[in-house]
Amino acid sequence: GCSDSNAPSGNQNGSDQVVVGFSVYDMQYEFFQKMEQGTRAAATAKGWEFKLHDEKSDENEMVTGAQALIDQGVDVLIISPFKPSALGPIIAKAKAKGVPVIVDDIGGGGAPYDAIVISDNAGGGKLAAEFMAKQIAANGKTGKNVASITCEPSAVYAARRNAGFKAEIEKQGFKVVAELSGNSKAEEGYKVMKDILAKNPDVAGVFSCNDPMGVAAANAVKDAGKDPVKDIVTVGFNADPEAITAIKGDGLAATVAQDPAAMGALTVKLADQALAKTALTFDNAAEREVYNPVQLISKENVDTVK
Amino acid sequence: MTAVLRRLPLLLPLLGTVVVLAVATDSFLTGANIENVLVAAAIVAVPGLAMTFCLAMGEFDLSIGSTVSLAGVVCCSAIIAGQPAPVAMGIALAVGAAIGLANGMVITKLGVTPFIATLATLVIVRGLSLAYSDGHDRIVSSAALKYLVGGRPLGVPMPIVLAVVATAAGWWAMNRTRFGRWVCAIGSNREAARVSGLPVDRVRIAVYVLVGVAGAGWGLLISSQLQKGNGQLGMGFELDAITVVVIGGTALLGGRASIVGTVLGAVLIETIRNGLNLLNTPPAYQRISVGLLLIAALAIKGIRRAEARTMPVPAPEAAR
Amino acid sequence: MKSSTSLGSLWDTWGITAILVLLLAVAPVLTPDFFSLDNAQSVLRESAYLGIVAAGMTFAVASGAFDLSVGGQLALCSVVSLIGFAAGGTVLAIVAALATGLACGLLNASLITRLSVPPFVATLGTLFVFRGVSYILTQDGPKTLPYDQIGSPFVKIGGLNVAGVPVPFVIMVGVFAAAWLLLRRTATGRRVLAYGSSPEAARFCGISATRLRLFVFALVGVSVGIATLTYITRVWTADGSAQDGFELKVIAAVVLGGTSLKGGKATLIGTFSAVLLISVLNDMLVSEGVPSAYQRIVLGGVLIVALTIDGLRTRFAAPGSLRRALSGGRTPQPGPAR
Amino acid sequence: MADSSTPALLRVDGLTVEFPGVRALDGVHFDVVPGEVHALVGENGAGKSTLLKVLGGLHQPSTGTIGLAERPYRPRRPADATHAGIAVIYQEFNLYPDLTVAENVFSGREPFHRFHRGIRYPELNRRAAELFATLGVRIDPTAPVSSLTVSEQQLVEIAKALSVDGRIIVMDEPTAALSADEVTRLLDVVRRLRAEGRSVVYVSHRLDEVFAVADRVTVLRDGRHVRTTALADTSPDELVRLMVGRDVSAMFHRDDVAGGDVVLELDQVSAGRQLHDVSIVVRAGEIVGIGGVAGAGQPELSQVIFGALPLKTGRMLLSGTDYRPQGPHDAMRAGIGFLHEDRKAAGILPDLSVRHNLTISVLDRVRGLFGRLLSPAGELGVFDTFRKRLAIRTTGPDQLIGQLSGGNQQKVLFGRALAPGGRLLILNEPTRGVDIGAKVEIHHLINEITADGAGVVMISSDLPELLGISDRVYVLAAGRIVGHLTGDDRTEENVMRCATTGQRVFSAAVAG
Ligand SMILES: Nc1ncnc2c1ncn2[C@@H]1O[C@H](COP(=O)(O)OP(=O)(O)OP(=O)(O)O)[C@@H](O)[C@H]1O
Ligand SMILES: Nc1ncnc2c1ncn2[C@@H]1O[C@H](COP(=O)(O)OP(=O)(O)OP(=O)(O)O)[C@@H](O)[C@H]1O
Ligand SMILES: O[C@@H]1[C@@H](O)[C@H](O)OC[C@H]1O
Ligand SMILES: [Mg+2]
Ligand SMILES: [Mg+2]
Repeated sequence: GCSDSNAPSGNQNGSDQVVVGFSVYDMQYEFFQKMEQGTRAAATAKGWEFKLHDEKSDENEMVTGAQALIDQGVDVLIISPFKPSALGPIIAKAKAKGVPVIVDDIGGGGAPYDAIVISDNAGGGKLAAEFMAKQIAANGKTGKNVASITCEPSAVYAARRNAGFKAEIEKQGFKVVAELSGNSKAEEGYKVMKDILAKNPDVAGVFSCNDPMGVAAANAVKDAGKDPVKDIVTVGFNADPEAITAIKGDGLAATVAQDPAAMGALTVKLADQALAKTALTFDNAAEREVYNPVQLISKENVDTVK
Repeated sequence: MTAVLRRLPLLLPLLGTVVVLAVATDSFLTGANIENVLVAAAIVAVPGLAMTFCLAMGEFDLSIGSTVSLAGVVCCSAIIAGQPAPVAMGIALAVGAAIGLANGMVITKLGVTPFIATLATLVIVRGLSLAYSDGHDRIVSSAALKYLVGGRPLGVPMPIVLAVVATAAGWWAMNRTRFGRWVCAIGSNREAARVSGLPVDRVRIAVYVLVGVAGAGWGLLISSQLQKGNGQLGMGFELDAITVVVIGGTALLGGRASIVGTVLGAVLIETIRNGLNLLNTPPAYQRISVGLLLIAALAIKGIRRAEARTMPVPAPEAAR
Repeated sequence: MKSSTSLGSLWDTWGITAILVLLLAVAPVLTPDFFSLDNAQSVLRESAYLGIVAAGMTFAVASGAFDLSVGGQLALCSVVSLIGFAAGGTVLAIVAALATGLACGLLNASLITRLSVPPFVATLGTLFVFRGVSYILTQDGPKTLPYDQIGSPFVKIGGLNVAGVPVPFVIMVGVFAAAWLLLRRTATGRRVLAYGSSPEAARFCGISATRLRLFVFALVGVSVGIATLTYITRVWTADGSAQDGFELKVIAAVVLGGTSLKGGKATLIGTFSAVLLISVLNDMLVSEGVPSAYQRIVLGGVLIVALTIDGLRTRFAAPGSLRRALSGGRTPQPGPAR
Repeated sequence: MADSSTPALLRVDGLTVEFPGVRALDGVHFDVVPGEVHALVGENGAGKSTLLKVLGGLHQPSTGTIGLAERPYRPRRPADATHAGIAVIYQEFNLYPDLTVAENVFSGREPFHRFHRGIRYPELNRRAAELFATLGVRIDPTAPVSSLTVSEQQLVEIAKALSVDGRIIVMDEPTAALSADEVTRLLDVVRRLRAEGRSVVYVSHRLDEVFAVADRVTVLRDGRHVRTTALADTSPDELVRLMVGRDVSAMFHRDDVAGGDVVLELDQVSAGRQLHDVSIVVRAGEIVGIGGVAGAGQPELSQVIFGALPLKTGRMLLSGTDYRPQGPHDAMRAGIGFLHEDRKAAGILPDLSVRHNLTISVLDRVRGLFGRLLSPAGELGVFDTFRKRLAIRTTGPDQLIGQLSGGNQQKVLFGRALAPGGRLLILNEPTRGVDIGAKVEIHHLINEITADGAGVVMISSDLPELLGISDRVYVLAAGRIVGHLTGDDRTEENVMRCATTGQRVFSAAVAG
């Protein structure tokens, strides 16, 4: 963190126990439930007190709640921001009180956080494209048209996935004939896929930047009498349980796994270092980014990942 | 023809949209796509028809989107727990009816305004659905559930069959039965309905139960498509259901209802949405187009109404 | 003159306020640090933008309509204001927010009055349009107040206090005071109520529906413009998705406060208290660490309880009604129903 | 004919009804014997409607008992009254504007098919048509009620009550909105009901009707029972004295006046579907009556002047200059006041108080602080003036107008029309539903306005009133001016002759 404060040797709230505040994007999603578990487990392992705040997918709640954690005297703040670009006022307050801020996932929004743990979203998109091209070839299809279903336009992390996918798949000689938003929602993903199929019945693959839409798209493919592995290679992102189940049952070709629990643990490690004022090591020092690797999961390896 | 247009003013914008899309795309008028649009329209039309009764009565039900979610979670959980799919669907519909009953009782017996009562149920039922599913998907693989959207009796997709039956029944109930007339009577002048001795509270409760059941049915259709239930599904659906009714011509203040208008409203909305997807419209422009088309569809009606107003009827307009 | 204020009419204006006071009385018991300075400031700061728009929306609802586009307006005003800030600093940011709000309101008004589109559909349509335009303006990513501008007066609006009172709350109180004067002490306010009560009768009182609706929707737009100033300087960022579902929150606050959706009746004191009630409740639930699924259940329950008290009051307002209610009969609502 | 020695069918004893701040009924007793027409009279706000609402199950008394055919009768809801064979025509209409006439008439009692539950529409419409035939009127059973005139709406209410087949039919001012021949036919129906052995409770401010049709009369004053007597044993003057507590001077009489400058001129005006080539002039200081049978175009004529109905052809001049109002707001700014004939739908602002209902037309004149803000004191001033002048019975300025009795609402609306005090006043049915005392006062006020130099256009279905107060009368038939009567030509016969036969009678040149 910044060393402008003459912070006492102990911590903000006067007692010896370190208090960590964790502000989470939305506890209604399994992804973030796992992130919370990973963060909490690592923090309690260190003997820290853990305070949780749920942003409930609302930037106003995000700012209010994270600032409240700082007011309550946490020693360090970990945050997976609903809106990365709304980190500014939170970090301003944290700086004023000498509280280091570690960002988890989603993005940093250009504010001066201490570190950010981030999945390689663009890299994940690339993995998806590589797999798709390979699988299309393995299926013996010659079609060169593919489609992409995107999240809501404001989701920066999701845009990176799509960008990574698009760049790679085009490099492999495919054309993205449809690029439509399902606003991150399963219901809309299903409908959008139906429309894509009506216009381009010949698409060879479809990439979706989250799993609810990916699995929904796979369902739409099945409902059109086609196979989401063999006919239209359907790939999602996240490795949500429904995607894993679907892959096992040949209902989805692949997904890109992030490991939210590991990311959570990593943020605690960085928080600890920041509190101890040890220098942090970054994968991308300019953006103070620490990468958490992503992994492609398909039928081949689905049983080997936990 | 002009008489038909006057009674169903939405036909004109609908035809216009169809013509534009037929010219602008080469896939709009394919069989697969038309079926695609009609199925999507059928799926909103069914709850839209129930909502038509609610609006005709001069009231709203905002809780329907949450009912969609809870019904799906309940149905899928029941299937996972080993219930036969038809039983699970029955339970889900019963849950929908219970939500409707709760709405109806809170509104009629506790005197809470429908807007707040159903907004509260929206929040509560969403909470129940999330708490019950703990944010997890309830994934099923059920042929019987799938039949709701995938079945093809006589070659016709099941949602279309359901919508046709619901439209016929809705039209009959609204325009030819005492229940429908009482609904419009309540929407037209609630005080008069009370003074005339109509069973106002019973009718209102019945309408909320109807919407609850239809909301659950909507949830089953969505869960049938997705083969899962979860706490996130159906968010914002209340506005979708109300929108098809309102653009279909049912008065927001009640008293008048257009069952066929609701169906046309559903077809128009889904046609626009499908067309924008066929044209590969980026999401920002999709939003703008949907908004402008909504306004345009109703502006055409509005202009016609303004023309009609320059030839005034003898009696002063009723105060509404 | 004999004052004819009955318990019933007192409740109409002050009912939700009474519930708010009740909640504030138990708050410190449930949440020990509720009245800590930080927390109290946070509660007051947090809901100002909602309150300011709700003040404007009270006029729309009182006139018998509502504006579904306020969420889109807030997004657009915020985005344009941030663009203005980047281009010309604080003054331009403020002017941009207010002007955008006014323009949005005038657009709604002209769709409603010139094209005769019903307000519900017109504002639903512009909700999509405003959000869409906001997205287009933020195609390269959300607009943000740059961190290095932290010292600029504009950035400070959302975070400053005067005498310990957060500036957004001060603005909100000012807006409510002005709105109250407008509604209760000007001809225009009276016309709004008259029109909401009976558009046909109002027409024959010489009230022009066109001008009235123009005024009401422009007012909502301006209120969003003002709200933007407190909102954007608190969250520092905006794009097309800002405050998804805002419209329902605003209308809920207005109706919860006691303004009738049928038009003709309005209480700004009620709206004000309802906004704080929701904010206080949310704060208590959050600081108690109640999981969000259960927060919803509690929040919904409280909405019903608050309005049940109101519903029961109307039921018992008529003579003999208490007896009848106890025996299960129905009570006539006083006044002609429409 | 029944007399008071017959055992009562309905007996009301010690009935008290309270509203916040008022005791509307105070220990009232009242009885009805089989086969009688029992009139109920009293000033505006005396409690007549309240009594009827108790009988109909709309209000519950705080004390008192009601017996029906020797058994206790305690209606809790409207359906109880219907089941007991009591049908009520309320003073304020209870109609569904969006439903058809027949659907309104049989609301809640629609004949339906046992098997498929569908309403039997042919039967429904036929029965409605039959009911209108007994009333001697032609109203299309399939027309939406929103398209009806006020008097047609009143007839629908009457048909509704007749369709119940009750033992007791209760009518609250059924003739207030009817034209002369409709009244005649209604009175015939009342007599026929009596002949069938049914009882009728009849409320009216028109004593001629009461004497024409009733057997007994009960007078209420200030919520108390004053006297019940056979009509044969009383006189109109005595009834008035019992109602008002004093003598009321003779009906207003107006001397012929010579008008001043022309205020309003209509030149070949056509509007709506109803009004064709109408030319009239109104001079300062004049009361100009518009006569004709109901539906001849009177409301259209008044609305086109007030800018509420767009002009199709022709032109209008106001004090000699071209006048093209875009809406009533333009008309008001030009100094025209207006009273609508439909009190409930286009008159009262139901959610507003009496004070605010009164001042809505003069907001520009009740300003205080900075000349911008409304002044509560100024508004109270307006309220006080009109409350005193028109004897408006209200608990105070903040009472909701909907809580006033019908006649008192009418007084408020008259005050609202009068308040701006411009150069032209258009009055549709100004005394509809008001009691005798108030009627005289309203006539005085109209007289005063003209004395101050304003012109008045007056439309009234009460022909004696119209002729008694107007200086000149235009007669409309099918939307055209067919007569113009001045001086001694202003007779009921002349009006009826041109109104019904279309025969043209012009006693003076029309143009100014
Ligand atoms: N909605 C309306 N319908 C009819 N007339 C109106 C309406 N609004 C204003 N007016 C009239 O238009 C004129 C000018 O209006 P403006 O709003 O500028 O001033 P005002 O009415 O004096 O101000 P305010 O009503 O805000 O106190 C006034 O005569 C006013 O009575
Ligand atoms: N719902 C109500 N709330 C409060 N006061 C009421 C209500 N209804 C009637 N009143 C009051 O009760 C009194 C009697 O009213 P009612 O309507 O019975 O008079 P009425 O004799 O029918 O007069 P009118 O000839 O004007 O119709 C009036 O003072 C009136 O203001
Ligand atoms: O990967 C995450 C995704 O699953 C969730 O839905 O939104 C945030 C993302 O980081
Ligand atoms: Mg003004
Ligand atoms: Mg009366």
